[in-house]
Amino acid sequence: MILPPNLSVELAPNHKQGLPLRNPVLTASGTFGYGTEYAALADCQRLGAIICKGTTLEPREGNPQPRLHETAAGLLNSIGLQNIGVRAVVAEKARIWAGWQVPVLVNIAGETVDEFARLAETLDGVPGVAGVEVNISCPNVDAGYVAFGARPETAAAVTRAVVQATDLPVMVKLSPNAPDVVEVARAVEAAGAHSLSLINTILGMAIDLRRRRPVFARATAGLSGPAVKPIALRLVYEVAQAVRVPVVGIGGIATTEDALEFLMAGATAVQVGTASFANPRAAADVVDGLAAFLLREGLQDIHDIIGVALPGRVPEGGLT
Amino acid sequence: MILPPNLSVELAPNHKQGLPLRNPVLTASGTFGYGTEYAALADCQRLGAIICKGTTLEPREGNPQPRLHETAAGLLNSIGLQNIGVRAVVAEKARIWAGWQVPVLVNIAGETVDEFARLAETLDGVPGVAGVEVNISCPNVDAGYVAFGARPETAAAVTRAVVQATDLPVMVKLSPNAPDVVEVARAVEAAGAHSLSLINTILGMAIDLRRRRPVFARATAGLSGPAVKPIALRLVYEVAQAVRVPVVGIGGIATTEDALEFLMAGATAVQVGTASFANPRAAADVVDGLAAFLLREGLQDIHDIIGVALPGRVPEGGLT
Amino acid sequence: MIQARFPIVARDELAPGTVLLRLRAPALARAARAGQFVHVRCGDSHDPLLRRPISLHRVGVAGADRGGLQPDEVALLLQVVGRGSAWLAQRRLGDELDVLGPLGRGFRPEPKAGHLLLVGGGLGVAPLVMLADEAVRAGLAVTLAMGTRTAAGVFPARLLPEEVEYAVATEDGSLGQKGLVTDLLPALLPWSDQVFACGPWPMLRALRRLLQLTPAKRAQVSLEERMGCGVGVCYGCVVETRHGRRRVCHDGPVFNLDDVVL
Amino acid sequence: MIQARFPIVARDELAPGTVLLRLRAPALARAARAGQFVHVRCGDSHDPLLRRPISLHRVGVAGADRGGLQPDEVALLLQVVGRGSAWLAQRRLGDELDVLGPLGRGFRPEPKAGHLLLVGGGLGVAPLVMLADEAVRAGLAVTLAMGTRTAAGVFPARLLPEEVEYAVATEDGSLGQKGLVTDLLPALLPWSDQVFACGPWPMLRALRRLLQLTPAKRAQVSLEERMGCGVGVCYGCVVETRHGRRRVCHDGPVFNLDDVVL
Ligand SMILES: Cc1cc2nc3c(=O)[nH]c(=O)nc-3n(C[C@H](O)[C@H](O)[C@H](O)COP(=O)(O)OP(=O)(O)OC[C@H]3O[C@@H](n4cnc5c(N)ncnc54)[C@H](O)[C@@H]3O)c2cc1C
Ligand SMILES: Cc1cc2nc3c(=O)[nH]c(=O)nc-3n(C[C@H](O)[C@H](O)[C@H](O)COP(=O)(O)OP(=O)(O)OC[C@H]3O[C@@H](n4cnc5c(N)ncnc54)[C@H](O)[C@@H]3O)c2cc1C
Ligand SMILES: Cc1cc2nc3c(=O)[nH]c(=O)nc-3n(C[C@H](O)[C@H](O)[C@H](O)COP(=O)(O)O)c2cc1C
Ligand SMILES: Cc1cc2nc3c(=O)[nH]c(=O)nc-3n(C[C@H](O)[C@H](O)[C@H](O)COP(=O)(O)O)c2cc1C
Ligand code: FES
Ligand code: FES
Repeated sequence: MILPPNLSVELAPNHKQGLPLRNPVLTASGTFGYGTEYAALADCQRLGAIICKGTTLEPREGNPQPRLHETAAGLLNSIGLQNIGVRAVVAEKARIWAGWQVPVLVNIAGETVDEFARLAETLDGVPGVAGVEVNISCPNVDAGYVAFGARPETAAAVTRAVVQATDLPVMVKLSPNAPDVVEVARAVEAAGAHSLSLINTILGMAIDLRRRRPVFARATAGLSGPAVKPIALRLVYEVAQAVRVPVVGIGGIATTEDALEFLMAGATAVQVGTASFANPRAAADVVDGLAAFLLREGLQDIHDIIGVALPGRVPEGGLT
Repeated sequence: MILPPNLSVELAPNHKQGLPLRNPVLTASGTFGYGTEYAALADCQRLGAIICKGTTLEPREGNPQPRLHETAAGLLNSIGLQNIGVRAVVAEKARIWAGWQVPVLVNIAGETVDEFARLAETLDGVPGVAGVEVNISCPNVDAGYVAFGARPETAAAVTRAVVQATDLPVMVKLSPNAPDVVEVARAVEAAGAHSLSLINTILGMAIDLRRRRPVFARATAGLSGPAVKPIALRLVYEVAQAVRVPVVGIGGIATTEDALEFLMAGATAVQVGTASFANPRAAADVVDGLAAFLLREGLQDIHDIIGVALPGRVPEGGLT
Repeated sequence: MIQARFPIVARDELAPGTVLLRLRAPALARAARAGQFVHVRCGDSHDPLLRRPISLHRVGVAGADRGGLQPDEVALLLQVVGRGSAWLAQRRLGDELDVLGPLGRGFRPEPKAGHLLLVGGGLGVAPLVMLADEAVRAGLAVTLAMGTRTAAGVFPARLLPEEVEYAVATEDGSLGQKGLVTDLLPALLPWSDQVFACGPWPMLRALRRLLQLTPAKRAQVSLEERMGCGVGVCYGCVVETRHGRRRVCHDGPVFNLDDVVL
Repeated sequence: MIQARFPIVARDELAPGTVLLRLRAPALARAARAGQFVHVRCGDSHDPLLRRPISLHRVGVAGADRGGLQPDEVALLLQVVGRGSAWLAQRRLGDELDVLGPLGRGFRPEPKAGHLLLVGGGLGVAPLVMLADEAVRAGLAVTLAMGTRTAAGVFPARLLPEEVEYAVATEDGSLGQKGLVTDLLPALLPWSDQVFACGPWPMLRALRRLLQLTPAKRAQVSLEERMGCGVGVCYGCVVETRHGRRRVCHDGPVFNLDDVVL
């Protein structure tokens, strides 16, 4: 009898309850709303977890148009964290999530360390909220935000404040725009993060030839999508070697093959972002694809491939 | 009578002879060989300039296979500077270039500051060599190379040595992998560079799922092609605001529209790289396209669009 | 909301760069309402990356002639403006399109409205034809006013239900009245109970100015914005409304004209 | 070397996933030599980004039957292995391919060679057929040995010039001799003056071992490597040779077997 392969992973081994997921496929913040919008179409309940839109203390209107610009295999966005605010998340969304099988993590963004702490506090103990992802890296809002993710000290300060403010598992999301991502990762781990996710969008730009001006009012915007995958993969590979907490890979993941690359490069789980826009079932397809891959390769457990491509690891069954 | 628009630019205004080009379209090092290979096909003589393959003191065999890996709208390469060495360049190639209309710059890469200086010295006064581009940023060779481009001090040291060793105009090519590209740019300018070019490839990675190992022996490789354009454009925009010497934009340029974005973002000229592989006439097409654009917009001079999208510039005739 | 591949069963070039596609798409045809749209993949690769929003132009209904559409068929009216629309326009019979839809909130005629005035600027006519189809079937009176630059862009009268009163304006006077579509409205507005419009912003602004003179008339407009997801998750497609920034794909594309900050 | 778009004038599916395309490409047909290749764009977008190298399989010549090829036509034999080849195989009659070529150094029969032995592993047969065409036309004797996994992959005998002696091996024995193509060689080598081979590395290694027993026989092999530019500028496609790392696209694809480090 062939047992179905085990896809489950633990994203907060150092947390008292842990954050066990049925499979390592999450949806990335800002690309899957509150999980409710796609619910009819993609079977969200089968995913490892859903991460909701970046949430601030007060509702935000975000940036003016234009907010999106397509590039070759990529997307520049300057949404500016438009969201309904944490109170509405607790009152309207968490209530729905509480009835779901799939865990939902709330992505939080503050302008000060204290705001991060208050966000975490507000979410603490709310039924339907399985954890927080701390966005210290959104490039589309004013200086305060991006600065946290850029330097190890500020990133650590935010992490410490959030971990102290909540009993929930804390995933910290890193910015690829930091001068030294690995240093930030180490600092965030030392400050108590239960897991790290990366990457957020990469600073990019486009010019509107007709107006002869940057497309975006803020000039720069955040690049995501398949275009960034090689860069994201390199950063995950570097960070996975530098920390012991689970690393969640993000950046251009659209297919099972993409997800496998991140897992082999040391990610314990992955998030599917921009790819959902072209294929709302992308994340669910990856869940199926990972199971099929393990079966085909005669592997029992997703951990058999996690990190196999890291230096010094001998790939079991891999053809070398 | 409508005069043909003036496309000519000067890439070394602070140099005694200068480096005047007929138009602002160059080919990027490593993607156009020695100019001879495509000569039959693309009319190289119509280009602004050609930059030859990265050249070292001794011939190099480069890295083992695999050397190339295609990604979404991008290319990872790990050539490792295979080249015929500077003596062969002088003896075999410069002789050909000397008969050409189009100026050729030699891209040089050394392992020590002294090697850079000796390369520059060797090329000094060689007929057919119009200038040097100093590659302080190749990510595919051992530590020594990449380190120069990563920090302002080392980048400045290389620049100073090269400027002292030759009377040729010196363009310094920046790495996007430096923690602070703008700081490096400022340091290189202060050290006497006549112009700056950016970007070289971005560190990226891919995993070979069959072998469960990084595709490349060195694990990471350099990402180029349309995928990186938004990132390159953002860096050019930032550097153009920080320095006074001409900036040459590189990264994913495949069409006239791409080139226009870089010019408006502050580049005085552009280099076409990976795009030549799909379309060997890409650079020549951009020359034609720029002329057509100026005509259509009723502009006389390419300088009418250079930098118009920088902050504080009022776009002349641009619809705002 | 469904996502599926539907085959192209007819393709008609109405004018250079304007293509009418018919898809056999039963599930879509059943669910679709006038004013909704579909989000269509343009290629199999990551470039272009995003789907493109296209209005539902018509759906076939048994026993009703809707420009020759069979039941189970859905029609899209396309204008080539860039890479995505060019790719779509180049598809051939039998090719399948990857379609996500129906999406958004459509037109909502008021129950007491007996005479609808539809105002289309250029390709803005696309979703209005489906509204006309439905209104005629419900026994309402329909006037469609359409304006374009030149005769080639005018939606062919032969494709409209014959019950529809059709008024045309072209900027160059090559067909119908010379001028803008909004020049037609003073004569038509008095007879209408409710107005539905789709077209460029200047047209919508002109419409609002006209309606300010007859404040009792209510108008709904279908708006366009660049889209990412098409389903409300990315907040890429917002427009300014009096209630804040609203998503065209989710809260629209049809809005009350009064609510929109033009 | 030219770069141009050439129309597909015939398309034939020889086996599942194996497609024979004929292009009308006069300029290419005139310049092409056996063993050279073309670099073909696979799509209009940036994804996939790179061209794909495909051997020249045949060129039409007035007065010679080359599998039905008209003069001015060029044939490519394709096997679907990934996205680029799948895109190419899906093209239809009348579609144009963006082709760069002819590229590389082809096969170089020695002037005194009277009997050529061609050895093809799988789709490695593609460039050998053009060599067979030319050799037959020059009055040389030609033996073609081909091996594949199963009968479906065997190049159809009816498409070869009838002067060619054709020997086939399949791994499953479904056609010809059961075994590998190299198992056929001991019987064929003695009669040949020069050997030309194209196929997977293990086949080339086996060939070298066989030739070491008869050192007088010279062999040329056509090699494959991932390509960027296809014209020698990027140094992406190098193979190890006794003279250092050499570019398959520029110094090859045909190398002397003795020079190659296998
Ligand atoms: C709800 C909705 C319904 C629509 N219905 C239809 C329809 O029925 N038929 C139809 O043909 N089109 C319709 N459109 C428009 C259609 O989506 C666009 O024309 C298409 O997305 C353009 O894609 P492209 O790749 O062809 O052009 P691109 O290459 O993406 O763009 C071409 C040029 O047009 C500009 N452009 C295109 N769209 C916009 C925009 N929204 N805002 C600003 N600039 C823009 C670009 O900047 C560029 O200059 C609809 C749009 C929306 C939002
Ligand atoms: C000189 C030359 C002549 C050729 N002639 C022909 C021909 O006549 N007919 C024909 O069908 N093919 C020919 N090929 C092979 C053809 O170029 C490849 O099959 C094609 O590039 C694959 O592209 P793809 O997008 O379909 O596959 P991809 O999606 O790029 O690759 C599919 C799979 O195959 C693997 N792969 C493909 N090519 C290589 C390689 N070179 N090295 C290692 N792994 C590889 C990839 O890693 C991947 O797993 C030739 C190649 C060369 C270099
Ligand atoms: C439209 C859009 C909105 C996003 N909003 C957020 C956000 O609110 N919070 C956050 O942490 N990341 C946000 N991201 C970043 C994604 O979660 C993800 O890190 C990034 O897009 C890279 O992954 P991808 O290439 O798979 O999209 C957003 C991305 C996009 C495209
Ligand atoms: C195959 C390849 C080889 C390259 N070799 C060199 C080199 O020798 N020296 C150098 O400075 N840059 C080299 N580059 C970098 C390019 O010159 C250019 O900076 C980079 O590719 C980004 O531009 P693109 O996106 O237009 O290709 C190489 C790039 C490629 C793809
Ligand atoms: S397109 Fe994503 S919210 Fe409307
Ligand atoms: S493919 Fe570029 S050198 Fe051969």
